Amino acid sequence: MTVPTPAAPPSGAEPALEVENLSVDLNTASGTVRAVDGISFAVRKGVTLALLGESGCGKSMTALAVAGLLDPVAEVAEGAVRVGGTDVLRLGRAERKRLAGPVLSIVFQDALTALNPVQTVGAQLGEPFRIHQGLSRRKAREKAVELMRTVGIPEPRARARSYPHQFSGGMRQRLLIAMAVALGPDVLIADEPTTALDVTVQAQIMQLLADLQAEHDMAVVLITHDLAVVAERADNVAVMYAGTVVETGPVHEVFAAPGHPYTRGLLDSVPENVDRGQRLRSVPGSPPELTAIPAGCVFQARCPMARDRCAEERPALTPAGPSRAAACHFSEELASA
Amino acid sequence: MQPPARPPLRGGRPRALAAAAALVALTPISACAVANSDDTGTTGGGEGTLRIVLAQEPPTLDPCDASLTATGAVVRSNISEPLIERDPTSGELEPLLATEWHRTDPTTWRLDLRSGVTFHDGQPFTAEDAAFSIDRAVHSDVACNVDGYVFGGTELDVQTDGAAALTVTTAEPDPVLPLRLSFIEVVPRTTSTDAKVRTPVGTGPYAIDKWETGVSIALRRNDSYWGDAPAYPRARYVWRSEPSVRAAMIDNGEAELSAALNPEDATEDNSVAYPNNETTALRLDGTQPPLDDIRVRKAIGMVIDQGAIADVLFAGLADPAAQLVPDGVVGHNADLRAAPPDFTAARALVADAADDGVPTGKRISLIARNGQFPRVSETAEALQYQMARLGLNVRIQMTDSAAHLEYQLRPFPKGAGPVALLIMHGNQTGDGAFTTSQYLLSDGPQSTFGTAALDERIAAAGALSGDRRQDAFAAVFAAQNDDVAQYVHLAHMRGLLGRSADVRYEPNSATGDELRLADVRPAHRKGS
Amino acid sequence: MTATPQDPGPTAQDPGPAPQDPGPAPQDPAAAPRPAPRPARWWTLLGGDRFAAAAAVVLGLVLTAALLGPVLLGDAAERQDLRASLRPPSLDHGVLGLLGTDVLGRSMLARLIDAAGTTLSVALPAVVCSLVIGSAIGMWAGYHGGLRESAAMRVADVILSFPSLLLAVVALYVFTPSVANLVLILAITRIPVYLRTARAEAAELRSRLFVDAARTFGAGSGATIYRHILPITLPTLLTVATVDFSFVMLTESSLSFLGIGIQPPDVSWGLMVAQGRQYLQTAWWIAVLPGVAIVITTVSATIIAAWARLATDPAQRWRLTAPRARRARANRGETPS
Amino acid sequence: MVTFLRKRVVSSAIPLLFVVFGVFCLARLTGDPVNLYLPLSATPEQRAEFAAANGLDQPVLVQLWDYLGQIARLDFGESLRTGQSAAEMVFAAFPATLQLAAVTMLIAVAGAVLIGCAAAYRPNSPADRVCSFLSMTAASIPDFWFAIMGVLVFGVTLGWLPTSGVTGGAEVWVLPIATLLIRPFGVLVQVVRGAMVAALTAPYTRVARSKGASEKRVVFGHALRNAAMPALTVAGDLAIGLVNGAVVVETIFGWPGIGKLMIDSVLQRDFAVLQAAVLLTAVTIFTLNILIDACYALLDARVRQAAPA
Repeated sequence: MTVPTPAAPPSGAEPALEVENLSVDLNTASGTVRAVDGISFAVRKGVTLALLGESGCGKSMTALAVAGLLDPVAEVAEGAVRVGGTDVLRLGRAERKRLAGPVLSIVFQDALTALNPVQTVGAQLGEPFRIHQGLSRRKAREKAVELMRTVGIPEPRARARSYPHQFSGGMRQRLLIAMAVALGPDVLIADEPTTALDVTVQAQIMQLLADLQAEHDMAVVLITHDLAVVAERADNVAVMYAGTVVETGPVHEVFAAPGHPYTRGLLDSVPENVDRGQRLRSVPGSPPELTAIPAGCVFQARCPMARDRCAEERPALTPAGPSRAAACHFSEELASA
Repeated sequence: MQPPARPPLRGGRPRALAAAAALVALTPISACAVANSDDTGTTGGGEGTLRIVLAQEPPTLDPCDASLTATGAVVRSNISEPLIERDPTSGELEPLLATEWHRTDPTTWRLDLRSGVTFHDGQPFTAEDAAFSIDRAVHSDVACNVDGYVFGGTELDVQTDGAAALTVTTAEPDPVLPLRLSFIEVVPRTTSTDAKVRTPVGTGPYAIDKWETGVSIALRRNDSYWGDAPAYPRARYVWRSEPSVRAAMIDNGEAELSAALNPEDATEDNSVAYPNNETTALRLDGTQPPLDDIRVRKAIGMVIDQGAIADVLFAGLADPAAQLVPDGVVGHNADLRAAPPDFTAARALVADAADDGVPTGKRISLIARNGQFPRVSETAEALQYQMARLGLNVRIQMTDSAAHLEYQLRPFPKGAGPVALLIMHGNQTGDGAFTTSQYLLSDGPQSTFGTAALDERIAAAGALSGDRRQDAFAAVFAAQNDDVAQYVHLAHMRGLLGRSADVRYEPNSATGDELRLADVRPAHRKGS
Repeated sequence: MTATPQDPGPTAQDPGPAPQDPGPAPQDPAAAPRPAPRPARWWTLLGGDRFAAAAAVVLGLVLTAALLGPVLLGDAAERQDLRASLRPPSLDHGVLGLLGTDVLGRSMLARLIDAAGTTLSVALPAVVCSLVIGSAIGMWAGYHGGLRESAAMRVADVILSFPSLLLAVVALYVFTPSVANLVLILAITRIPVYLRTARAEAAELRSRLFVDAARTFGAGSGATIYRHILPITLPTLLTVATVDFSFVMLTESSLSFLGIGIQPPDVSWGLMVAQGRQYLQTAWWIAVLPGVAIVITTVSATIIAAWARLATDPAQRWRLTAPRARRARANRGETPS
Repeated sequence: MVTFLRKRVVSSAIPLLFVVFGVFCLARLTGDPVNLYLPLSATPEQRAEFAAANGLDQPVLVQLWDYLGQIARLDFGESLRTGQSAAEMVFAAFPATLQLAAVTMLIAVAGAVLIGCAAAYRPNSPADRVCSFLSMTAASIPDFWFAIMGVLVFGVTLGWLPTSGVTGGAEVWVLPIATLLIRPFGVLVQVVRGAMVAALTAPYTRVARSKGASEKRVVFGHALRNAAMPALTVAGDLAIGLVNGAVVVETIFGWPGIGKLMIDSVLQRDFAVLQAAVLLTAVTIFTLNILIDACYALLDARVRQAAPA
């Protein structure tokens, strides 16, 4: 497993994106529940942070909260999201929109529905230029063609007049990425960018992201459930469970010696980490309903190591070493096991 | 109603094409002007215009169709005039374009005509025009409605006698020929005998100014009219089929006069009631069991509560009836009165009939026409309910005019089963002969059955005149009730004429058929 | 390395709050391998939406009235009393006089209940017939395309071009007037609506992959339509049907206005409005009460249909939660279980 | 596009023949006009003569054949009722209906787009609830009831508007259009709202926002165009309904349109006029459908590339 070394850039002291104690509430029929509960992380330019977790753990909601794209039923309850030092949650709508694209950008999964079916891809790719640079339709189109060439779409000039449904899945994902990096943002959030693609295409897309990251010196937040992608493409990882971050740290350290039983469980469920002939283990049970988060540790119901203390006291995310942290009362015990 | 010569309107195709082209060209840009609309102000009247709202647009304005209600309301005595007119109140015949008439021998009548009368187009009125008008109505290919209506199969021969006199000869002696002639409107001899005319010329106090199809008919005063000049220089007819809208137009000052209002919408300010000579009745088909049993027919007559129907359903604008003609028509029998309902006796009659094997449970169709008179369907429901109380199986069937006519006229539809038809009869002529020959003769066009005895009495009465005629027809009506009972009479109706406070006009029994604009005067405070 | 077993399959939908919906009903299907924690409790959702709950109650009442009315009322709806004509609503004349009487002295309350049955027995079969026939032809046409599609569409055009009132006159004056004939006419005239909707949806689905897949596996066209096209088209068709429900009632009423609708002594709400229109100034209750009955029934049906569409669509279900938006926030982890 | 249009026009010919055939036969099913046009006391001979003069004594198939021949010569016959050319009567009445329908649809579509978008922007907010409730109510009010109430309230009680008629300025349009508008408007608001809610929560809308697009751009540039398809379908059906069904409004307000002409000719068994009226509305409806399909193709490339039906 090759892990890219997190090369701290010169301006590295200041993180490009810093999320602090972010909580998101969801309003449901049976009351308000907390979907994201006080999570924190930071990414510097040129660095990739993976948000790893099962579906429903709040990682996509975190991404939407950071990008300011939450649906009306969800709202940020507390916390700060600092992009280049500015807390975007305190900004007005218009100011925030000015940042969307040139500073902070997001790539969604399922590129078929993420592209507008009734507009040509040229128009959609040119839109950021029209919005933020006030370019004419024609000039925006030129820029779009350029972008398409950058992300490796053959015959970009002709295909700019095509519609999304006329592209393959991989090509559509390329278009989506092209749109996101059009204005060279400082921070790029990639929300499951390869979920809907087959494996060979996945690799191409991840490579494209890496190339673009290098080119634009972007901070990338990679949201995924795929341990392999994390291992290959991310510098740091934040493992999320039931709306909280349970462990953070450099990927190679965390994967080598997980400090949280949940991380451990995830790693054990991957075939390559299991000896031949041994049964594949998965984490037993399912995550708690958000309406029924227990008082103590969120993972206690599925934890092989759960004890009385876990039911009473929620473990805080405590540093374990210079760059790592885990939210488990017994993380040291786990590390030594 | 085309003459046999098939293509009478040879401009049809090019005009249609032009219309199509115009339509295509105009539609997108003309969204602010309705086709056919004119620009005579918001209410379409203007100073000195009398505005009348009818229930429907007249299908034609040809004077020979004046017996159609909507046509007559516009044409009769306004645009064209007959030789003789019948005073609706007294029932007497009055001179109009004919000044005098008398019988020269049993089959010949001679009429002296008024001189100094001109048509709207300036032609003088002569005996030739009068002869032409009679001939056109009775003999031409125009299929005049009045022909069958008053003349039936009567043979007529019309001769002019100089410019100012006319003789009419009939094959059989006809004591009421002048009355028949009062239905013929006089038109100039230049009028088409092939087709109906759209904008007729007459001698009346008003002439047609403009007929905008679907929108309105405008009349202007005929300044060379031979009689008294009418008060209003212009008149304008529009039509709305919804009675509440007609009432609203009077209330809102959009019209001065309106045809038939509903009692619910009528107030003292917007309407006036008048006897309209119409009588409602239920005609029982005496050829089909169980209605072929007179006990069943009489039982129905006994159970129907005419008083309650007249008071409640007709809102008091009707009197319970016991015969087909109202007071004022020759033959009206003042002794016949609607009896209060007698449920027990009626029930006994039906039980009696049932005991004799009459299939009283057989389904009877109670057929009425939508729009026949206000609250017609409620009336049908009331009749159905009251008949059902006798144990009869009655089902209501509401129809439109065409379907209703199928049941009303011979030959009757086959296989319809026993039918109780709700009819409304209006005797416009004032003579019982018209009613009896249509409704009571065994083979009368609108009669399902009869008796030989009654047929003889009707024939005998028709040849009489004066008081004897009155008594004979009165006896006929009494006999129908006692011996035939084809009809269960409901009520003599009164109409409601919409009338704004701005005009003075007293409706009479003929108002429904002819609305004389010349009789309408502004009220003391000048109309707005 | 591949994905962990709990993760969404390649067709996973929108990463927004939808799949993370913590509502009490079953979770999104992406998490299907997990055992559903609780049975579907639609009544809970219904209870959570006050409007939908009220609508359900109204519809329940109408249905009960239609079914039980004739039994409970006896001949109360037919009983005439000309002396009791046009009594306004009052408490003085017992239950039956509660809503006043019509011109024949019949109880308005009894007639409204009686009319509910007729109204529904016209509207429901008409809607169902046109829905079934129109959708079947439409999906068949859209699925096959080509000549069959063109032919079906032209048939729809022909039906649309026929004035329904001509059909109504024919049915009334030529055949015996009956509820069945009226249903037939209304059904025929509404078929094109479903035909066109179903065709459009089927034509779009035809091109989608999974139908192709089904086809290559040798499934017959009927089976493919039933299994793959119908489930996706149905929600739209049902929504159209609800809107049509009111349309059919109103058309029936308009036909009564023109004298060619339901014939007395049968009574429907539409006929009552049509007959009552002449009393608007003197006896408002005759036209207004049945009009209100039409309005609240159709509005309730529309609300329920909209609700059902959301409640059965996992990606949309969270929307049902919105009206409770600003509830007191639950503290972290202390939401009652 | 040109081939598409040509194909559609050609493929409409046979269905139009079916319409002619169907109306012809249905009309004759409604019974004999003879009684209506002759006085009650007309003799059987007179009736037979009238029937022969109007070709009504022939077998229906012969009549149909003659009629088809007439149509081929663009001769639509004469009205039994008025003696006028049927084509002339129909063409005189049609613009009134078309104008009414066009203005109504314009207002309905424009209003529904504005209100539907506004309601969909904050789904389930109090404002949205109110909009939805009012639009549903509007869609279920019987039109004649609304018309008569309008006449009584605005015409009589308040005196603001003329009760009916077509003569006058803009004010005569208000009540007929309001009556005609109420249902299409209610339905369209719901449809636009539903489609917009779906479009505004679609991923591509989120993508547009992530590009920093203004809300105006998101709503009108991205979502509305997607929502236009279902709205267009429904608007097309409603427009067809208006062309075919302005009967009630025309009857109440005395509007000289084709709906009134049609019901009158049905009730008067005026076959030539009925046939001409139905044929003209059928042609209009076919044209409308072709236009709607063309709009689809303009709006959505997927439709454009699929073989046009």
